[in-house]
Amino acid sequence: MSLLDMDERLLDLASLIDLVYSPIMDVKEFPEGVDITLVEGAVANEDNARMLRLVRERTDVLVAFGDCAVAGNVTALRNPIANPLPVLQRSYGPDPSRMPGLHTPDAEVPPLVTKVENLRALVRVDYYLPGCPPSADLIFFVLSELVAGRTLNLQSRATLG
Amino acid sequence: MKMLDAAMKRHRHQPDSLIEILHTAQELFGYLDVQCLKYVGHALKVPPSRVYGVATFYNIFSLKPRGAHTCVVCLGTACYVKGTAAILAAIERDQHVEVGGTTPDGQVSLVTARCLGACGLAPALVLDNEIHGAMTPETALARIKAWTDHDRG
Amino acid sequence: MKAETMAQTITIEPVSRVEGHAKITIHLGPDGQVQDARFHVLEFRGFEKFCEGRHFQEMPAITSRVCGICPVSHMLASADAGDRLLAVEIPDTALRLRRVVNLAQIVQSHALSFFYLSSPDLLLGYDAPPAARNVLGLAAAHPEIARRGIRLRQFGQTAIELIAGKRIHASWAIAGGVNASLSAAARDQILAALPEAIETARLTLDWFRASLPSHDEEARTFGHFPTLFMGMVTPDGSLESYGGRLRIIDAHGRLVADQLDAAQARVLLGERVEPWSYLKSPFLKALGPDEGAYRVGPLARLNVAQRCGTPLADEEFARFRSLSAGPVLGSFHYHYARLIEILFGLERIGELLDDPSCLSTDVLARASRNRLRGIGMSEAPRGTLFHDYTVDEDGLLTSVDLLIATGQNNLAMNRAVTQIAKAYLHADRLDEGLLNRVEAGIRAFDPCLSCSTHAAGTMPLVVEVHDVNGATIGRIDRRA
Amino acid sequence: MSVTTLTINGRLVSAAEGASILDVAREHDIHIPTLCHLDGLSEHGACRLCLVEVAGSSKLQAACMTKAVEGMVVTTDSERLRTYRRQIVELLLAERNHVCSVCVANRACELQDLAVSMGLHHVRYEPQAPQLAMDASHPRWIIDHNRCVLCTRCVRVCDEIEGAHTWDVMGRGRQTLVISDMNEPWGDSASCTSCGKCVRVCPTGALFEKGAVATNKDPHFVTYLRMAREQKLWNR
Amino acid sequence: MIVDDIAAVRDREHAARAAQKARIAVCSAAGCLSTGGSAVKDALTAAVAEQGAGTDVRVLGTGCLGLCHAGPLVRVDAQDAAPAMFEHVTPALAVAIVSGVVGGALPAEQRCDLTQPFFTRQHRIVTSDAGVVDAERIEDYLAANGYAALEKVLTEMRPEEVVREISASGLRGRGGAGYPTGLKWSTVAKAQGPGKFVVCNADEGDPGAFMDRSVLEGDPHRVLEGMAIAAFAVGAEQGYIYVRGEYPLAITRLKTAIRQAERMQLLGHRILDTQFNFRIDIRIGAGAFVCGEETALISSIEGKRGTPRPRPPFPAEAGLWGRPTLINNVETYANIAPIILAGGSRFATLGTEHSKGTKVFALAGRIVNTGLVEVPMGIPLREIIYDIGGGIPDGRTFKAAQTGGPSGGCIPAAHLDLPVDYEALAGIGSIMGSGGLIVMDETSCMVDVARYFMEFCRDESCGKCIPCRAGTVQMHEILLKMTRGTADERDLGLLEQLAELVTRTSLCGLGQTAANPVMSTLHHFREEYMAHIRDKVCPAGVCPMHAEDRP
Repeated sequence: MSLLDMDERLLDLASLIDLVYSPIMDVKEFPEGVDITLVEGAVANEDNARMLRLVRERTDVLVAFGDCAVAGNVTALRNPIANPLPVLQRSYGPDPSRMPGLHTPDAEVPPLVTKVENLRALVRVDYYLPGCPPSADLIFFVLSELVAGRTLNLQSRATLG
Repeated sequence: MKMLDAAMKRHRHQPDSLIEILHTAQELFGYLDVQCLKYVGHALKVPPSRVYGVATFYNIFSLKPRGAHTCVVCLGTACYVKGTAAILAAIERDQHVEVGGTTPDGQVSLVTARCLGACGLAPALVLDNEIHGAMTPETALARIKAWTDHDRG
Repeated sequence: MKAETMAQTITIEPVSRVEGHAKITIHLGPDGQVQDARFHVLEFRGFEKFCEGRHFQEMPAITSRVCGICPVSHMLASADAGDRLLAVEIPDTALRLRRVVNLAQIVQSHALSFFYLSSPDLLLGYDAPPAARNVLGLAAAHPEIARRGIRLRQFGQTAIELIAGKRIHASWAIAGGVNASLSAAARDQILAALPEAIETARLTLDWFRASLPSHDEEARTFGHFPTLFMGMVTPDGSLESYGGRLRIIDAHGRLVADQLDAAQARVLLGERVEPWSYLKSPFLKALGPDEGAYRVGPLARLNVAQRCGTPLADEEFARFRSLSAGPVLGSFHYHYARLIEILFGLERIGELLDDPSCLSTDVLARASRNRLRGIGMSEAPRGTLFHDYTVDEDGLLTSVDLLIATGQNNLAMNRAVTQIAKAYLHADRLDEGLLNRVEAGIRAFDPCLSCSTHAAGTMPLVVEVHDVNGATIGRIDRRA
Repeated sequence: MSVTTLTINGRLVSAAEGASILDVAREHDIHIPTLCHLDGLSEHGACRLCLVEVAGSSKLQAACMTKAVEGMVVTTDSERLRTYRRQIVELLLAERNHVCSVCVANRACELQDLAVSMGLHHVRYEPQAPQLAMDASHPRWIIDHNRCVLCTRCVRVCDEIEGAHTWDVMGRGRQTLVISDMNEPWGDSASCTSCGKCVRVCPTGALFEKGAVATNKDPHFVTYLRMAREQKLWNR
Repeated sequence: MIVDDIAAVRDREHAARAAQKARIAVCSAAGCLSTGGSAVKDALTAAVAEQGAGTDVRVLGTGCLGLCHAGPLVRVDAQDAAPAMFEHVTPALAVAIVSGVVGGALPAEQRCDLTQPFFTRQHRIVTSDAGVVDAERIEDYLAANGYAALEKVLTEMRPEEVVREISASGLRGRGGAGYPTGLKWSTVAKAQGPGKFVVCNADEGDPGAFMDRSVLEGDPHRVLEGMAIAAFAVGAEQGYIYVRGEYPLAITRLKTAIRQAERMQLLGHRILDTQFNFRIDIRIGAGAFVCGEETALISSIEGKRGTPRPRPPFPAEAGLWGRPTLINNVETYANIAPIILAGGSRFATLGTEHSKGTKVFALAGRIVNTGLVEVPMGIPLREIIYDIGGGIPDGRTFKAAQTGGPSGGCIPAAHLDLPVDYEALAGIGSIMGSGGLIVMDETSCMVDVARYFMEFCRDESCGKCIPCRAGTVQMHEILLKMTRGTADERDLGLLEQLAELVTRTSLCGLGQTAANPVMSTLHHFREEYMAHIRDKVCPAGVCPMHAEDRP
């Protein structure tokens, strides 16, 4: 959503690109043959992992977008607790049968992974765009460069946090 | 404490004798508790944080009381090549104790050594200060059982 | 995917044009009729656990990372809880600035919800091609509206940035006040941008009001049912977003409780857990999960308030309240209420900043921890947000409870999807546009699912860019 | 005082006798990254960021601890050194829970600055995510081990400038931890004088003041203190 | 005591020996003691007393007899017969041996073949007293010409001459790095100022190495004498032996030996009635491998955390308490007396061009004759393993020999004919190290071995410098992933980069060499790594490889 902070530049960019999959649009399946994908967030549950692998398979340039995707960040703050069970118990009470997030045969929500991972841990990442969130200027720069087909050189433009 | 004082006196309360004094204290009391460390630090004029830093740097010093029996598993290369890891795992499983810990009943403390220098006897254990060579998971467990059966029975 | 005998389940995943990751399952009976529908929230982070052991004064910074949409609301609720742990009255200017920032946040978030996420349905139609049914499609069809919407959101974001500081906004509000006062230049810049924003809000309201008759059906079916409502008011019952008290009314407009502080409200609320969703469902404990279901957010706030308290918004408020004899029950009117709140927020920001005291540098009260429990709250764009902290003597958290706006609408959202599904869907009638209506019903609540499950990221919602002719139309449903 | 001449990065520079390579480089505006070094404290030589190449030596030398010698040829910046320095910062970021976005020292942190200056956008190593506690028992300050880089500036300033020796380190290897007294709560420390020097010299958000969320670190007062003490400038 | 008194002690001892019918030596090193050696010794002593042979037969506890796996070992030296050795001796056999000595016919069973290559191919300098000298009697040591070298140095030589003699011998440090001993001595000797120190590094830390322990337990006076000569040569009056806390027997015997030597004025004030004073104190290590690194060892002797300091300044210039300090290891000191007595040039005839003398190795692992051997430098590895070591047991094949402990490397079969000296080992990515030599067969996985050593270094890192503290953690993490089948080729690249980082940027020797086992196995056994990474298979069948599909 920090993408939207580009404000009106979003409209300028829209003329150059074809947005095919996004939380702000209604295409439900990730298409094939995508040129550039910005992936935000860390891998916290098994759906995330599946989706990430699919995206990687169908994308030419994959950009880890934001600190969670780049480094785990706040999402990974639960990692020192090692096992998600106590985290779930804290929120949902002690009874596992009443608890979402576990490996049950008919789980309606994706089970949590033991350790939250950044994207790199699972797939090859082409570019890293850190920041919590990355600044709109930076996003615009990155997208402009990538759309123009240039190799990204972020140097000291970006940092974690 | 008297013997500890004597040891410190022998070293003329030199701050550099700290490690020697800690050895003595551990021999006397079995482990180093915070009170004892404070006492030594005060006597040798070494700041408390430094005493604690030294005591926790070295593997031999224990800040927790040990169990009635101690089992040292050698993790030296020769022992490792000959399967000491399996022995360690068997003891951990069987006695419900982790390395560095003591069984809940306070009977057995499990520790590891980086090499006992008894490589000719690999894999080797030290059970209550006695080296046992050419061990297998079964013989190791049997020896530990012998302690506990004897003491608990 | 489950294969039930004869019965079918329809899954909509991901629910799009909402903040966060969710799915909807619709269960059809053997006769092809909708039996039940569920709204599943698929993200979970565990803030409540891993914040244990942290110091309460870090919480505004940490919890503002709960959500990318309403970080300010978390920061302010957290700072409010911190104020209570310190047991201080924060300086007037600090409260004033916190209010301005929270209103700016409401403006930007509401603009996001309305223009970026929901207006494609309203302007392009529920049955428009999915690939074009988004803000970029909107920009193509109605460039002026899209641009105005974007600039309206930009106003809110810029105001936040000017007051709370760019990027480090997370550490601006702290227990005891705020850590930076407002410069005259920043104030002038915000005030200068106000007229255009107000103009946009009014134009949008005019257009929306005029289009209302065409949305009559949605107003009746998109979650139209009786519930309780909860929202923040001033002592005299006007609309308030921060530093006020809570009021709860029933579906007939009768007061259930009034002028509650956060702690008093907190004890009234229970939470239900469902293994099929990460989102818990709060309800009014005394009435149970059915009778005690309540709604929060713009609709609820306008229902509990007697007036907005600013001239233009009050004019619109009167029109809004005339929709119904009692409280407005149709969840579709969240959209209407949202637009009114934008107008109110802009007007109120003007009033708050016009007072010279907003530039005072007395913005922080210093104290050490004086209590062991502190419950703070703010009105987030989506509704009331509680932060409930318990600390040890050193101020380290022993318990953290975040009661989030979206969660408080969970029971209502589940009821709404069932109502919409029953109204529109049948085994023989399952086209994309109809399913989109189910999602649109959820969108009216503007749920923030990252928030609701204390999530920070939004994997795997991806934005991507495609080359020419790449317009792939995805499947919208999966049947098992 | 005699003068030494040496070459740094191809530039002929002069140095006071006994000066370290780091001193000389800084005097001539040649940047060498550092972390454990702090003017006014003894050298620790542990962060290895200031390693430089010295012609004729196969080993890299720590600029902070190596004296400038007549005729020495020093290279402070090379592809190899940049790679090593980058790796070291990556190792630090992976070692503990350095979550910049929620850190009190975000944008006021020497570790973060190092990462930025190196163009470091991500860490390739496995985050260790150790479970470490915070100690908030002191009335004014907090120590959060999650953000500690073990530079021991706090230990040294406490010992060498304040003379209290409240801090030291315990354990070893990855278990190393900064402690006060006998690993007791800071607030209970009998030796701590509550002077706050440790908080000011800490390069990250590991030591910070309660409530002051955006930490303003100011490690440079140490030089002044030391100079003032040596030259007895207290009552100027 | 003066020189004449010492001579008198020697004479008495020689006379007593001449009158004895036989001497029975029981190996009293920790290895044999652990398999019942002390019971055997008691049985021998009791049997001798019982059979009334108290003056004819002497039972002595002696240094390591070498063949550790066959212990307890008993050696019989009779006046009129060739030496005999018995293996796996029980108290019952001990009685039979005494009867045999008295009766003139030794038991035939459990005899060790003393003509086997294990014994004949060795060249004993450092371990020459094993089987001859009772570790707890200074008189025995004196009778074996002990302290004669010290006597020679104090009475006939000037310090510079001693240093020159050591330089001429070509002796290099036996602790691992192989720094020329003579050069080190001359640096300390030249260093200005009073209060120099001589330190013996007896913190034998490499897993798989127990040469120094055997020397300390079996021949402590040899080490003390070497230190005293060094102290004379460099001008020191105080010495420290820093000995592992894990070696209680060595500590006891050292304490006894120091007391005995002091009583005979061979240590302490006015040694042998000359102007030379030299005291030795024991410092007991407390379980930190890094203290084998000399600057860490210095910190530890000073009573501090055993963290290393950057060098320069080197300890030879500024060591203990900032004073010039000579640090050598046990085996190096044990070589000193023989060099002085034989002359440096004579010593230099043994070995190869740059590696002189002998080296003691501890053979362990998958090898028939596990134990202690001393061989001339330059002997081919094959000879050590197959001839002296007896080859690989259980019909398996040789895979690798690990030398140098956690700082060393693994030598593959292709290099079996390598002459063992400092340069040759370094040339193939290993090091001489302190002398641990662990043989592995096809049941060992080289990735797992690399992981094992990395775990060791990670746990033993002092934590001071970042590359070692955190780099070893990450290298171990990657190796662990490999052994679990979850690593990919990016991990291999990271591992190699980290190996370079840790090697090049670590503060001390521990870190600088920590990556050696990884680099050496990667060099010689790369295909085994690839099997783990690409095929998710452990060819040796050691690694768990349950590559659970990661989330």
